[in-house]
Amino acid sequence: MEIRPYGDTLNDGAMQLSFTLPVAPSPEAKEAAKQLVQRMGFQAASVVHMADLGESFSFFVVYAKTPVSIDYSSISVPKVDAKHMGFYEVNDFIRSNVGRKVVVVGACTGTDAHTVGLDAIMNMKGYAGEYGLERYPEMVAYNLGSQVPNETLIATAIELNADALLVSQVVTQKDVHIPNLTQLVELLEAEGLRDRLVLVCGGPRISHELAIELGYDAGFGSGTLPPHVASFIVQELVRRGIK
Amino acid sequence: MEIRPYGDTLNDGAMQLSFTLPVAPSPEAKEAAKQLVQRMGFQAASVVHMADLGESFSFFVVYAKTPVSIDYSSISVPKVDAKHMGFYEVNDFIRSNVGRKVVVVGACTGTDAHTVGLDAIMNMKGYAGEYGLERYPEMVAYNLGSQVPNETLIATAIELNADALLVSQVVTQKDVHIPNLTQLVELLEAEGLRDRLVLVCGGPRISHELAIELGYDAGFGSGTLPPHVASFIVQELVRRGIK
Amino acid sequence: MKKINLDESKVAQARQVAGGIAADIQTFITEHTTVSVERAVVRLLGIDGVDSEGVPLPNLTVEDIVRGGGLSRGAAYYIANACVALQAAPQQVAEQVAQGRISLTKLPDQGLATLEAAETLADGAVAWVAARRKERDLLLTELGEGPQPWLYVIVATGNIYEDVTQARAAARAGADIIAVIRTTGQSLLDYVPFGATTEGFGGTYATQENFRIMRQALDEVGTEAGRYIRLVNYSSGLCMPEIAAMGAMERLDMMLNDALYGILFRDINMQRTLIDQNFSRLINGYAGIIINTGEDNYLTTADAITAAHTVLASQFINEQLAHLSALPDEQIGLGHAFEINPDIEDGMLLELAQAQMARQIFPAAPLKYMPPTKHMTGNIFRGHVINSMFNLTSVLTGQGIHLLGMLTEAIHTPFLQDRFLALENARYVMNAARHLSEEVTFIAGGRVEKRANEVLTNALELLEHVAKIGLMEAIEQGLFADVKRGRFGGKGLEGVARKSADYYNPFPQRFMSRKFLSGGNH
Amino acid sequence: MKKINLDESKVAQARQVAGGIAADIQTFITEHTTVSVERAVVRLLGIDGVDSEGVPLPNLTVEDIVRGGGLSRGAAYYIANACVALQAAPQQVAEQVAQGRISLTKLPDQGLATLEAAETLADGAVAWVAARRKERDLLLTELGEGPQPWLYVIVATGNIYEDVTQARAAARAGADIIAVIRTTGQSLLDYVPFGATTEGFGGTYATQENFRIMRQALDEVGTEAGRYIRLVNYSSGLCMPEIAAMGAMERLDMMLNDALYGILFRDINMQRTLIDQNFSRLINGYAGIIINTGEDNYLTTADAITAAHTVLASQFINEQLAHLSALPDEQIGLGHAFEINPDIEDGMLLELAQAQMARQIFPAAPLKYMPPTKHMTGNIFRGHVINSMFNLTSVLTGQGIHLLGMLTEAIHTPFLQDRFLALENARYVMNAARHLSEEVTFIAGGRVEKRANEVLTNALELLEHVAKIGLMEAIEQGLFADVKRGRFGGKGLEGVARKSADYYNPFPQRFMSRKFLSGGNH
Ligand code: B12
Ligand code: B12
Ligand SMILES: Cc1ncc(COP(=O)(O)O)c(C=O)c1O
Ligand SMILES: Cc1ncc(COP(=O)(O)O)c(C=O)c1O
Repeated sequence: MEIRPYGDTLNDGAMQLSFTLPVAPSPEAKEAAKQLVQRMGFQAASVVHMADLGESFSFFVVYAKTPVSIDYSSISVPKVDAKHMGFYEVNDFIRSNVGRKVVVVGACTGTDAHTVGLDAIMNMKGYAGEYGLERYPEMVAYNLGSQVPNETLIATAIELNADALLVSQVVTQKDVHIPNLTQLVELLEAEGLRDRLVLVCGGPRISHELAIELGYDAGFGSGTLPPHVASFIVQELVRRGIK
Repeated sequence: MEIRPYGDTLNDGAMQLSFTLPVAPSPEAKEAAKQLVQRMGFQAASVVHMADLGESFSFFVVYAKTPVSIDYSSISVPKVDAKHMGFYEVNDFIRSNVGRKVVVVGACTGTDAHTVGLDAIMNMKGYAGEYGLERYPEMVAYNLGSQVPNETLIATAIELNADALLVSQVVTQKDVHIPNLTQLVELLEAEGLRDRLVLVCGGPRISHELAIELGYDAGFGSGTLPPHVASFIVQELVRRGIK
Repeated sequence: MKKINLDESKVAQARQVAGGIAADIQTFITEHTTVSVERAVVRLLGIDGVDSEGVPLPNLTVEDIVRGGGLSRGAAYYIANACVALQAAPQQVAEQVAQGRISLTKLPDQGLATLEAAETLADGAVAWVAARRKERDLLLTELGEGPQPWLYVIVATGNIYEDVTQARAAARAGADIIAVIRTTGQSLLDYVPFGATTEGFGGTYATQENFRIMRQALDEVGTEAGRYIRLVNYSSGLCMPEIAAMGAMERLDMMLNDALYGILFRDINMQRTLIDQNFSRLINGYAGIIINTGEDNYLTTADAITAAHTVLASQFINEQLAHLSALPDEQIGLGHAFEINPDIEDGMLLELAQAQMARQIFPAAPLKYMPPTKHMTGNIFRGHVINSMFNLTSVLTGQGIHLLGMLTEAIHTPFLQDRFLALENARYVMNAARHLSEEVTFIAGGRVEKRANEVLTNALELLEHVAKIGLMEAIEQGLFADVKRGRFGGKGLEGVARKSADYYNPFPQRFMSRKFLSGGNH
Repeated sequence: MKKINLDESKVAQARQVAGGIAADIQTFITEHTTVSVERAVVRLLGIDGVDSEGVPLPNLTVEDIVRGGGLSRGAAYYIANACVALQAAPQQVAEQVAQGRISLTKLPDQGLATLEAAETLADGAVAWVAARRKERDLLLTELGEGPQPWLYVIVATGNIYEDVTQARAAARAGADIIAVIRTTGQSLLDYVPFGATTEGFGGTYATQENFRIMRQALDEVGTEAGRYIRLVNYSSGLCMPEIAAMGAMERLDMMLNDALYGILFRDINMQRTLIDQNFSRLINGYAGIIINTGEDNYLTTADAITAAHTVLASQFINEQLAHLSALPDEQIGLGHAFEINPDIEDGMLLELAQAQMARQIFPAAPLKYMPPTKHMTGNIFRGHVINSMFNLTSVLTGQGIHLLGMLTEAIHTPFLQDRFLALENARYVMNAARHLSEEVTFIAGGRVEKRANEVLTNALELLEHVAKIGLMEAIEQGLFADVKRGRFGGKGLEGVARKSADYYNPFPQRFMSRKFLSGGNH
């Protein structure tokens, strides 16, 4: 099924764009905005607004139509491969399949100080009506808080005999999170710990796909709730035969 | 000079897009939005928002970077070729170069009933502090108002011995203005009147370029003021040697 | 609850003066009928469809009567007479007229039987309209409705099926009211197109079939959403009364319907429109349809600050004329608009003054508040913010019917996403400020109060002037919207006729007396 | 002018209790100094620059004193002593320390000459700061300034030159205040980087050279725009007092500067921060710099409705501590924020209540109002509308410093166009509602008034509890922002020292007495 953007008629391809060009506003600037959009392959480009941003910059709002379409049936999205379980189910699952408490260590690593997301997953009080991992009777959850160096996280994981590591990364400007997340995997591999741990990362700009690419077992984005994460961890542990 | 959109770093190519796809929201829909944008040639596409529009439609906001740039020095925009004159100058110009009153007939043609734009150019009271053509002592201006058939406009032009016709077109949905504007030119040519008249069109979606393409002498878009139009008409008359 | 102190004596005086203006013109109205009024009668009596050339049977029928010199007697007599004479239903009669097989004015008079037939047919029609009205009441009780201000959006794709998709999506996103905008120019057609249509510019043809299709879609989505969704169209233009009749039969809920709009903005002859509005409002009133008047339009051509009083003056006139058509206040959706130049310092104070003033002067009317349009530009982001201030003003001053502003107002008729964003904007603002109107008052003697009283004073002055010279003369002089229209100019004058002594129309009396409706007004 | 009736006795009581809390902690503060306080002293005395390894000379100098066991005596004595001993300027002294050629604590005491030198150097420094302050006053008189709420935007590209472009553009688009956001993590550096920098994440390094570059750019654009443009940075983190000193010398106009923020949100040791804030505020106060406190941060981790009283309680404490540093009310930009979940019915009523309450309780303070951030999502359109309600609330309740919300808050640090759209949003709303605050009052006993008094009551209770156990204990118990911090935990405790009897710092007394400033407090 080929699909294309929709304005008010099926497949009309209508889209809204806005952007800034590093030139002062003028008829030429407006024309440049139009031609640029046409060069991108858009048709019927209409520059509906040009504003002076000062310092020789102009802002444009453009409506245009794209001839590009995509085969919707061909889209497949890698998804976290775990049955969703609730609070009680997860704890029962641990009791019957692991037989001991699961140890989870979480941190906002590197220079990241955004703890609210990780807290939402880990804290007692939980998030959006769901208890956090600290509340799970069959889990022991340690939240190391913000700005934790990867080295400290690993040392703590060893010390606490962790089953799973939860890493939060919120600041992604200039892709700062990528080297930081990569370094953790490298350090774990160097220490020979990678296979003994379920390694999970999360944050508003983290997708499962990206996580896999970087060598994590799963990635969780916006809207994640604690049981999503708990379900994955315990099933992954059992899948790997970790006892 | 190659230029490219600017987010917060020169040439970063950052752009904002929003559009609707005819599928219900889902991880696949979000991925489709991303891939679609990538297929258009964008890089680093980030789908920052997906909303359920109902009836199996989803709305997306995307930020992405374009690798496309454009040579700004190569841009040239056809412009109305007339020295800009003010109210007094135009009237003096007519006195010294035409020697009689210039007759202008204006109308919103076809089914268009948007008179405000044409009124802004023609009415006594004028617009944005500039008198309209009716106020020019050396012009005789007739405003036929709204929904005037092309045939009526031509008949009136003949009757009044018009020098210039002003046509306003505001409704452009499904390009209704194009056949209507084209038909006027064809009718004028058929009557052998085209060369005897300065033919001008205007409206918020009219550009000078489009006007030329459709066989008009000039086109005026948003922000036009009466003296812009008056300046053009009188200079064009003189250029053509119409007395 | 009164947020500003208005000079109540001036309010009363203005209402009284407007009452005089309306009464004066009503004398003229009662003496006349029009082709469109008679086509509406014919439609109510059950005639619909088109001939092989696509000409509507109501037109063919009434044209036949006109040709026979019978317009001044009214169509009801001729249709009923033919029914008796031919022992046929009205639709069959019309078909025979269409085929040129009969001429209505040439059939022999059937005496008392004709009258009886007419009354029976009329009762049937009125009972049907009453039934549809009851159906609405029932659905309203069953499904409930959103809180006021009701969120009103338009669909305007030109294609009724695409409109349905967009309307259903809008209802799911929180719309309370869907208006199907008419195609450019329909108001100047002296007939109503027929059937489901998929071709329109900037709007979709108003046809009875399109009404049906949309009504069904909205009932469905309303049931799913648990909220009755109101449907709007235009009882306006040359076919004002006919569309009222169609809407009454198809359970539309609102109609754009103004006593002066067609005259001023569509150059329809003033006699024609004034006569038409009266019968159309009789129908709307009986059908429980809320009318929306078009005072917002004054502010698209004139300045919203200097012309504010023309809006108020026109509202008073519309109100009084509506009363003369037995429209209760609850069905008089008087229009006004948020159209002050957004660059003006303290513009919001003036908007609040004008909106609150309207609210207090017409306490029972479901005021129709129109969004910024004139000052909207291609800057969709700024436009979206201006709309948020409009949304706030509306909920803060307790407006009834709230037409949503679109961020793309200056660009195109709304995309699906534009309408969604508009609804999201209004839902957020109105929910977050839901009871703000109960919390806030304006200080006595302040700018807001002064402005409201200034507008009121100017409106009263204008009304007094209009009363002196009469409404028609006032329009000839261009006192409204800066537009001058001659008494004998404009479109549609040829369709006006003076009623003869034997003029007969079984409907007005039934509508006025609220026949078949339990308990009178609603 | 009082829009809501607040229980004034509770306000007075809360202020008194907070005064007690502040006085209590002040005893502790006065007995201590820190490395950062001493580095600030060293900077004021004229030491700047870095050694061949890039280590700042102020750090090398103070470390030398620490190593020599002299911290408790204060750096001023040692620097002045070295100047006399070596017949050199402070900078030369520092260079010699950096080269390892001298050790400050090992130089022989120069007796009265040292003290004289110190006083002369201090007078020079203070006179320079006074001159910069006068320069500001002059520019303000010459250029004028925008009306309050002042529009405050951030630049955060990481590159000071790119920041300059963005700041200049913002000023042209209506910004009154530019804040250069610091790079992620700078607050935890126990030194201030040096020179012009082009590499930062989510912000740009605060360096004295960067201050200079931006100050010059803003003076230029301000002159062109005919409006003084204020410059903001962060006197916060481990280098709080040093940055205050740098800002005073480079004519910054505002500083983020909170007594508790570093403790709660950056896990800086509480003793360190409490001591540091005092000296930094002495500097800011003298330099005419408006501080911005960080109570908005409480609402990013806690709920804006249930935690509203913690904001107010903290404001009272910040105010009282600021008074103890001789900061006049006009320079105390107490922070708060518009962070209520936008989905909550009547959320605007609560926001208005909280904003108006703050306005009335701190009438002379240029309140710093922070925009919605937590509930912003990738839906830029809705976000833009939420920001418009924030803008309205601000102008309606007379806020002083208005940090603009960005439609892309949840996505990235602002693009040039995002900032422009934010300014456009605020300019429209605030202009259109410029004097609305003079028109509107809230009804007595209404939801708004009740809410304000509820928050006040809860804040008073919290303050009373804090007063009972002491501020440090309260922080240990996690009474603010749900964060528990130990008295001996966190970063920077090693930099704290008890003053000895011979502790010497020539600045506090000069700052308190407003030496060289005509007419005392501004
Ligand atoms: C609150 C906030 C702060 C607070 C943080 C307080 C705290 N203790 O966390 C304060 C004020 C301290 C702050 C500071 C800064 N911030 Co900030 N902040 C935000 C803000 C407003 C909200 C973030 C938030 O709490 N979201 C709510 C939570 C629940 O959502 P979430 O994080 O997405 O978490 C969910 C999922 O992602 C997932 N998840 C998250 N982590 C994890 C981990 C695991 C293992 C799993 C399974 C799931 C998971 O589950 C969560 C629940 O569903 C955002 C803007 C926004 N509206 O998003 C900016 C934002 C994130 N901040 C930003 C920046 C730049 C900063 C600073 C660097 C600015 C500066 N130079 O000073 C500083 C420095 C902080 C630092 N060193 O990291 C930028 C980041 C830009 C980018 N994309 O890189 C943002 C987007 C704002 C902006 N537009 O500039 N910030
Ligand atoms: C006011 C208005 C109306 C009023 C018109 C009143 C009147 N007497 O003019 C009313 C309410 C009647 C109306 C009705 C309709 N409107 Co209307 N209307 C507008 C609105 C809000 C403002 C237009 C305006 O007055 N602009 C101000 C003037 C000064 O600007 P301007 O026209 O651009 O004129 C300037 C220049 O363009 C130029 N210019 C213009 N004409 C000429 C001619 C010459 C010769 C020259 C030299 C220069 C020139 O100079 C002028 C001064 O600078 C716009 C939305 C918007 N904000 O733009 C919609 C808009 C134009 N309308 C629209 C539509 C669809 C309609 C209807 C068709 C809807 C319907 N189905 O009923 C109807 C039917 C009208 C018809 N038959 O044409 C659409 C058009 C969409 C499109 N692109 O096709 C718009 C964009 C709204 C929308 N988003 O849907 N409308
Ligand atoms: C009262 C009224 N009728 C009708 C219309 C629609 O215009 P038209 O008559 O061209 O369909 C409007 C438009 O705003 C209106 O206000
Ligand atoms: C008082 C205060 N200081 C500093 C900051 C900035 O954080 P950092 O200390 O990480 O630079 C903030 C941020 O909101 C703040 O409110």
